[in-house]
Amino acid sequence: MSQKKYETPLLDELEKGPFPSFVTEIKTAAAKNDSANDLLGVLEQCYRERRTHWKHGGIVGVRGYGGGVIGRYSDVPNEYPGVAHFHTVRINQTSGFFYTSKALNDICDIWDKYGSGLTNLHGSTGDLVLLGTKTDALEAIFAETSSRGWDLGGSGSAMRTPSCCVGPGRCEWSMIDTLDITYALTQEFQDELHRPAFPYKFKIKTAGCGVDCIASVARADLSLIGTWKGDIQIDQAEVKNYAAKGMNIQGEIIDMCPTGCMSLNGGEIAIDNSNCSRCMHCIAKMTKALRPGKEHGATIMVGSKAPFVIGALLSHVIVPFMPLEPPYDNLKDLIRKMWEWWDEHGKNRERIGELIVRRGMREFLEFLELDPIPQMVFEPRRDPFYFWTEDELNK
Amino acid sequence: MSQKKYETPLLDELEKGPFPSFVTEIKTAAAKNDSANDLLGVLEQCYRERRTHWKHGGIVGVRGYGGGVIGRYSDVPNEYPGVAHFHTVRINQTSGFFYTSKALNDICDIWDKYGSGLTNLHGSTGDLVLLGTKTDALEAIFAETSSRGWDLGGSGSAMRTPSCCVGPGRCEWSMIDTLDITYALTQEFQDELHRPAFPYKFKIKTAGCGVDCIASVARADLSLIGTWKGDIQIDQAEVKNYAAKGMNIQGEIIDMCPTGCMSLNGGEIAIDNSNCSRCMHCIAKMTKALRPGKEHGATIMVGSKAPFVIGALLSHVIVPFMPLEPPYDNLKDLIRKMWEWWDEHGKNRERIGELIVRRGMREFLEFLELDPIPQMVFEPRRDPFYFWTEDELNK
Amino acid sequence: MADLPQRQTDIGPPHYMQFLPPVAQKNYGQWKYHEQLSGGSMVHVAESGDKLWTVRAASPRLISTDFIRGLTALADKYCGGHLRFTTRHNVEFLVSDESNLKPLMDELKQKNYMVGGIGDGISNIVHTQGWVHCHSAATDASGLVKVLMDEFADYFTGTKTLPARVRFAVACCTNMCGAVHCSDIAVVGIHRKPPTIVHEDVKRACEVPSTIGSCPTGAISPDPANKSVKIKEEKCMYCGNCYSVCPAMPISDPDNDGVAIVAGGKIGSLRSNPKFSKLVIPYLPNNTPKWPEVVAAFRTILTAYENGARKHERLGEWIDRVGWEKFFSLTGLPFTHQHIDDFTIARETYRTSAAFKW
Amino acid sequence: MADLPQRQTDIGPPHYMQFLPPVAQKNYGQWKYHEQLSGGSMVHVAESGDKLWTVRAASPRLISTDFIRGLTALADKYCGGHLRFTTRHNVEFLVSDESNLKPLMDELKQKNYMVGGIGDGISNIVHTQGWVHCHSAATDASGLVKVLMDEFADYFTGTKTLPARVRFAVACCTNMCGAVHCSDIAVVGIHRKPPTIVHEDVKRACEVPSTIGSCPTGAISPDPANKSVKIKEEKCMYCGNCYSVCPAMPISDPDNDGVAIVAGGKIGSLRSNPKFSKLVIPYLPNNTPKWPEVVAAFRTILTAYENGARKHERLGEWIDRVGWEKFFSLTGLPFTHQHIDDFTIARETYRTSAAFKW
Ligand code: SRM
Ligand code: SRM
Ligand code: SRM
Ligand code: SRM
Ligand code: SF4
Ligand code: SF4
Ligand code: SF4
Ligand code: SF4
Ligand code: SF4
Ligand code: SF4
Ligand code: SF4
Ligand code: SF4
Repeated sequence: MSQKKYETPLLDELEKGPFPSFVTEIKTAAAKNDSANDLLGVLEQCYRERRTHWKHGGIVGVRGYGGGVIGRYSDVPNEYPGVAHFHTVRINQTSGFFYTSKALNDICDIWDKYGSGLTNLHGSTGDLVLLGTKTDALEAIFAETSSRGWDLGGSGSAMRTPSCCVGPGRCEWSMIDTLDITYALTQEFQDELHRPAFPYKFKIKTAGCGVDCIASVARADLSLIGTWKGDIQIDQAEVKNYAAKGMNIQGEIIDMCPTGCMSLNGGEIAIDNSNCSRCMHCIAKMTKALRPGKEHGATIMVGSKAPFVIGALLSHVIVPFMPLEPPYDNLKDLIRKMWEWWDEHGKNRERIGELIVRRGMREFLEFLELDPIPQMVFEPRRDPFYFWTEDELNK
Repeated sequence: MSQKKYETPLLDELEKGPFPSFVTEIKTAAAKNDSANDLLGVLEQCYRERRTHWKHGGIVGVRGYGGGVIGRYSDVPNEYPGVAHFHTVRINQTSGFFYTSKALNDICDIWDKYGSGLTNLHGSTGDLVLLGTKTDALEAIFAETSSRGWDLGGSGSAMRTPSCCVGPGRCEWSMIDTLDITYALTQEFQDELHRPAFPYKFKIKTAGCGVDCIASVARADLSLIGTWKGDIQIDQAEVKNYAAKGMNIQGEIIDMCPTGCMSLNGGEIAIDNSNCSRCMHCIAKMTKALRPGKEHGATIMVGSKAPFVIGALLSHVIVPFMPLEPPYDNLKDLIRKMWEWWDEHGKNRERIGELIVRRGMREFLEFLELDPIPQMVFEPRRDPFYFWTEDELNK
Repeated sequence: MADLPQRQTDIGPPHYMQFLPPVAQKNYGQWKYHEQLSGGSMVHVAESGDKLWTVRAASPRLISTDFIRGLTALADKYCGGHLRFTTRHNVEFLVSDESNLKPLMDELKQKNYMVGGIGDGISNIVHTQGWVHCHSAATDASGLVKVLMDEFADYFTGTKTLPARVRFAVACCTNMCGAVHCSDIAVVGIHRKPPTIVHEDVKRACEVPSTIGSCPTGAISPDPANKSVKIKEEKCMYCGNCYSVCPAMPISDPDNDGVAIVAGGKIGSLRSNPKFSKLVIPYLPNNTPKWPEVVAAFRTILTAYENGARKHERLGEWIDRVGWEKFFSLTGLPFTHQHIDDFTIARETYRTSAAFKW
Repeated sequence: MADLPQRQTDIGPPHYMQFLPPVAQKNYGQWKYHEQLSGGSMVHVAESGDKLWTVRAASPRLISTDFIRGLTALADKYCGGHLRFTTRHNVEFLVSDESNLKPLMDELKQKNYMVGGIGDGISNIVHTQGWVHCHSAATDASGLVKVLMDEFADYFTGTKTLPARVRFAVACCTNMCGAVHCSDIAVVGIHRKPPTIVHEDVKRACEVPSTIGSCPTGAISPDPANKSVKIKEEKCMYCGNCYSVCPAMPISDPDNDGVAIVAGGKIGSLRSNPKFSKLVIPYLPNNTPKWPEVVAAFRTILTAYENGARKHERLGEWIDRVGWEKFFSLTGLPFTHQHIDDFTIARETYRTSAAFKW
């Protein structure tokens, strides 16, 4: 390998300082890989010119799949032939991002052989992203990875790779089996994941509780968030321990409870559970003393996304409480129905959240056969403009 | 006078009960007036049929004026000839709705002579409403009232009759002279009031303080609300008096202060004025102990209105603090500029608040030569979509 | 009409100062504090120590000249002829001489005036014309005001009080001349069927572009064949704005017209920002003459508020504190598709949080 | 490629259970509580009493296979080969045997890994591709992450703590792949000039209706003469969405591209509902390689927060408590026309209250 040697004075600045350096990483890969080396070169140019040097991706992929690979081409291919093609391969990560050394090493071996040696662990949708390869290596990469039990993630107008928080794998608050739900949905909807046939992308993120460590409420068309019914479990001895260790329970917990449903009497916490909104604050800050109630399920929310075209959206409640046990048929049915409605009415590049805003919640809820309940809204409408059906008038 | 005698079994029900009855009032007027008598008849029919029997008003009025009279015709004129025409005359009320017996008696005399003898004190814009007369009586009514010093109020696409709270006439919190401002603006803009030439109506309401007893923030295209700069004046002796009389100052005042800027120490109130939002709660509830700061002026807000066409609007801040002293030229200039912008860009039947929403606040502020400040918004925009001018780019 | 006096134009209203009682002229803008004396009386004290007593009484607003003369006679007798009206249509007798206070109140009582409206209770109702005078009315206003004020009379007179002021309003159509949109509890007249189009009249009486522009949902489009307009019925939510603009599109339908109840609005900036009222009951019938369903609904809401709110907490503040989901469970009012906004800012009302109450 | 193994399709990812450390398999869903041990370590305790220690270290996310092999070597040595990544790109070593904890941490330190990210401080930055891989980028992401994390390293390692978690994000264009819209403080790449239209390419490469539909402000219309589109420049706010849909409309312009800073968002439902981030600085230049203006802006915001917030109060909660007007005065950041919303829900942001702070 006789490589072009790039001077990278600007990028070199980014090797200083305590935080691990991506420049160092590129250089590490560059030492054994031409593509990575040319990436270094073109990136220095980008830093110099303060602009990108990539072109729109063409459609590339593996046989039988419509997604999983992001095609990417340089607009200066002659100067940097190693990145003339520089596609990324999205490998469907494991639920909760758990790995073994062996599994990761396997992937590294494949990637050193067929790719740039650079990766993203992980993409912000959750995929294990292999960053930079050429069109003719794609089939090989797929054969190597899939034969070892890995599959591609999503891209394009498809279900995107579902992801979740660590959940029951290591967290005391997980009220749903985030890892298993994510696995089960991914398996169930393989076709929807690999063969784009939707109006636009559809993301699913599952959080074990309202703390939402996977940012489900903000970044998923379908947000599943674990929650409970029943009273918060209180261990008063531990409450006293927290106080003994110096916690200002009144100030940090009682006064910060958003519903004002807590009180502290003689060092014991009392909760008016009927007014608790299950926000998780008290539980998170007093994990030894307070635990969620015993009946577990999920709040189902839909529609969050980035700003295009009508402004960023957060997901909103459509089912306040759904018990979620394998095989999750209730959830799968609901998802299928959502898709059916979206498929029918969604315009090209219209996310489901935007469609709900455009056509109103009523039609969506009626299609899903969900009754309207106040938990679906922060507040009722203000302007007295609304529709009646013939049915409603006649009764 | 030989009147038709109407049976009004439904309306009669509304003469029972402690609250003074409008039916009794109609009957009182009906005893001496055919129009009022026919109103009774047609109203009973409305109650029976559960629908209105009025038609769209045609344009009627007095010479030289384009407004001040609401034309109204019955859709059953043959049955109720007394209300075949049944126009209302809007008399511009006095500032703060202060009257003397003599003034009101004069009006009653005129109205008994030329109208139905029925009135509204007052219309919800504020006018003294004379309810029900015929087209050919209008000039006479106008001559009689105007010669006694009264003028008509507004209607149509004009400035509407300004109104205000009782203000300095009887209220300890008024920080602007609501009565005088209202009088001065009404006088200044007589032409705009009487000769509709705007895209739509324009209402002005002036409240002496944020308590807003005239509902200015909700019902006026231009809302003037008195406020202060400087520290809230505290009379600690009176604070102690309130406590002595049993007021729970901590619960009712300190804990209800929306900014949390108050505290109670040894029975004395302390206020971090830099964090006070001047909401008026503490002052209103402890009028003897707390008084607004000493520098007075008004917050100028624009745009409130009823729901058509884009949904109800509240007025929003455009000038956080404007000193208001006679002759109020600063305010008059601002109003004229607003109108100029609205005249230029407003569509037919588009209120100024709707126009601001449609074209964005920037253009409006720039036209008024007002700098943007955070007090104009609850929060900055969320989506990073915004405009730059060439100027801004080049600097 | 030769004997008419000389008309004057553009003179504006008479100057306010002449109507103020002398004590108010003297102490203009120099008030120090006030004290509530009863459900219908209060005293304002000036820096100078001077005092002005106010006695407030209910008026149905739609009043005869005789009613006014009754008021002025009392004002002459006890107030040197000085009286005013409030922004909620009550009348206020302005008493400068304390010795007139009790006699005035006694006479008011004896003559069956309803004295009250001051302090934390229910004052008079801001309202509109209804069937008395408006072509647009989907309900009557005066009748609704009467039955509501009768029902809640005790809260007007001060016999009963509430945690804070509760402001009612009535508007007879969605033009909302009665400022319903920021009231604690309010009624607004609504239709529930699309307008009919009388094509011949459209041609004659209506301007097509402004008729089209009047429709909040864009349901109206030109109908060139008829030189008229047409309505996409599934987009019409019966607001009646087209009828406001074009008389040839009548929308009234007695069997489907009625009222909606909204609640939780406020105007002042005290404690919390001004708030819009929100829909709580999408439809109740025009059950004339007494609208019992409406009265019952107000009672339900008021009772829940009375039981739940803290002192000084307005109805909307109480609801915001406990949450709308709790409001519906506490009142037992049904929640329907109509409650979920689908108009211009709908998405801001969707519950984008997993934190809510069961 | 004859020697390739047999491909499989639609198998999905491997089952998660095999990757969990045995103690996590055994105590799956049976965790009782956790304790933070240092800025980069914590222990989770199961109902059974079993424990699982976690040591967290920073990763730049854009990493070489060698970096990964470095991690797996450590995992093999101390964790029975078990490790995971977090939703913020950190790596977590899952230690089942307490005696491995200190040696692991020592070795990490010795090898210059940056251990931390746990608790009330600043964790790693959710971010995107930037100039490393995306055609759409108005800025780079990895470089911004690097300079910000260097600047605030002490808040990552736990040397310094904050009243609550502060979450950063970076997105290199308004597509916002880095979930900027609900972050405590975040950077988003922006353009400031309209795209240019390469008509020949539009014809060839773009679908006209979806290009028109992509424009949030409706600035694009058909240009039939050119079989292309045209832009009403005064309606264009340079979002670049048309360029996402149609490569023939390049928008990049080094002298005017740059970044905006947004702040005050949050995701969890604790205490307050999830919140959108709001614009705090409309434009800072791409001053490569170190974006000093961006770093300084973050410092300014963070310092104001640190000085003003109560314990457990997130940045957006602090701002909501003191008010945005106070935020601008405390930080000294200028307020401009760009801050005032004029997009879809603009009117909901207008201050419809006379209660605000000077
Ligand atoms: C790789 C990744 C960023 C990263 O560095 O992590 C990414 C990269 C791209 N995103 Fe993204 N998005 C990625 C996560 C996101 C997220 C975050 C998330 O999923 O949680 C969002 C915001 C949430 C959302 O979906 O709304 C996101 C919102 C977008 C959008 C805006 C979509 C919208 O409805 O507004 C686009 C534009 C588009 O679809 O054309 C987009 C488009 C793109 C494209 C395909 C560029 C394009 O216009 O064609 C980028 C390819 C870059 C490249 O060359 O590799 N990307 N994108 C993330 C996917 C990696 C993975 O699979 O794990
Ligand atoms: C008389 C009065 C109601 C009352 O009983 O008090 C009234 C009566 C009418 N209003 Fe009003 N409005 C009256 C105060 C209001 C208010 C309240 C206020 O001014 O504080 C509002 C809400 C605030 C606002 O302006 O937005 C109000 C909002 C409307 C609207 C809706 C305007 C809009 O922009 O959405 C219309 C429709 C129109 O202009 O065509 C309207 C139209 C009408 C018309 C002229 C009916 C029409 O469509 O042509 C009504 C004539 C009734 C009649 O025959 O007498 N009226 N109208 C009030 C005026 C009396 C006075 O001069 O003092
Ligand atoms: C007379 C009147 C002004 C006028 O120019 O006519 C008036 C007069 C006073 N108001 Fe008012 N308010 C008057 C309409 C209003 C309105 C407007 C409305 O109701 O449409 C409001 C806004 C209501 C809202 O926010 O929705 C209003 C909200 C208040 C408040 C705030 C209550 C609260 O805590 O939210 C106060 C302060 C208080 O009582 O603590 C107040 C206090 C007062 C004081 C005590 C002011 C003073 O020191 O003189 C006056 C006597 C109080 C009383 O009636 O108990 N006044 N007051 C109006 C009487 C209407 C009536 O007949 O009932
Ligand atoms: C490992 C991880 C989940 C995963 O599946 O990867 C995780 C793990 C934990 N989170 Fe988290 N959170 C993780 C991302 C998040 C996110 C998502 C994000 O940052 O994009 C959030 C939402 C942030 C937001 O609201 O904007 C998040 C908000 C929290 C909170 C709420 C903080 C608050 O008061 O607002 C807690 C509760 C607490 O600490 O009191 C929490 C608590 C926890 C606990 C204590 C839960 C537990 O008992 O195990 C875990 C260790 C805490 C720690 O890191 O200090 N975690 N946590 C993620 C680590 C990311 C990282 O490397 O830094
Ligand atoms: S979202 Fe809840 S269950 Fe999941 S890791 Fe975070 S705190 Fe634990
Ligand atoms: S979960 Fe939230 S609302 Fe419920 S008691 Fe705890 S702090 Fe209060
Ligand atoms: S608005 Fe203020 S100044 Fe005017 S009457 Fe009400 S309390 Fe007094
Ligand atoms: S006016 Fe309002 S914000 Fe100011 S101190 Fe009084 S209660 Fe607090
Ligand atoms: S609310 Fe409607 S019906 Fe009532 S007076 Fe106003 S315009 Fe007429
Ligand atoms: S009633 Fe309202 S929604 Fe229906 S067509 Fe007329 S304006 Fe449009
Ligand atoms: S944010 Fe924009 S530039 Fe960055 S990766 Fe996503 S699409 Fe590309
Ligand atoms: S950059 Fe954005 S606003 Fe400008 S034309 Fe393209 S899509 Fe429209």
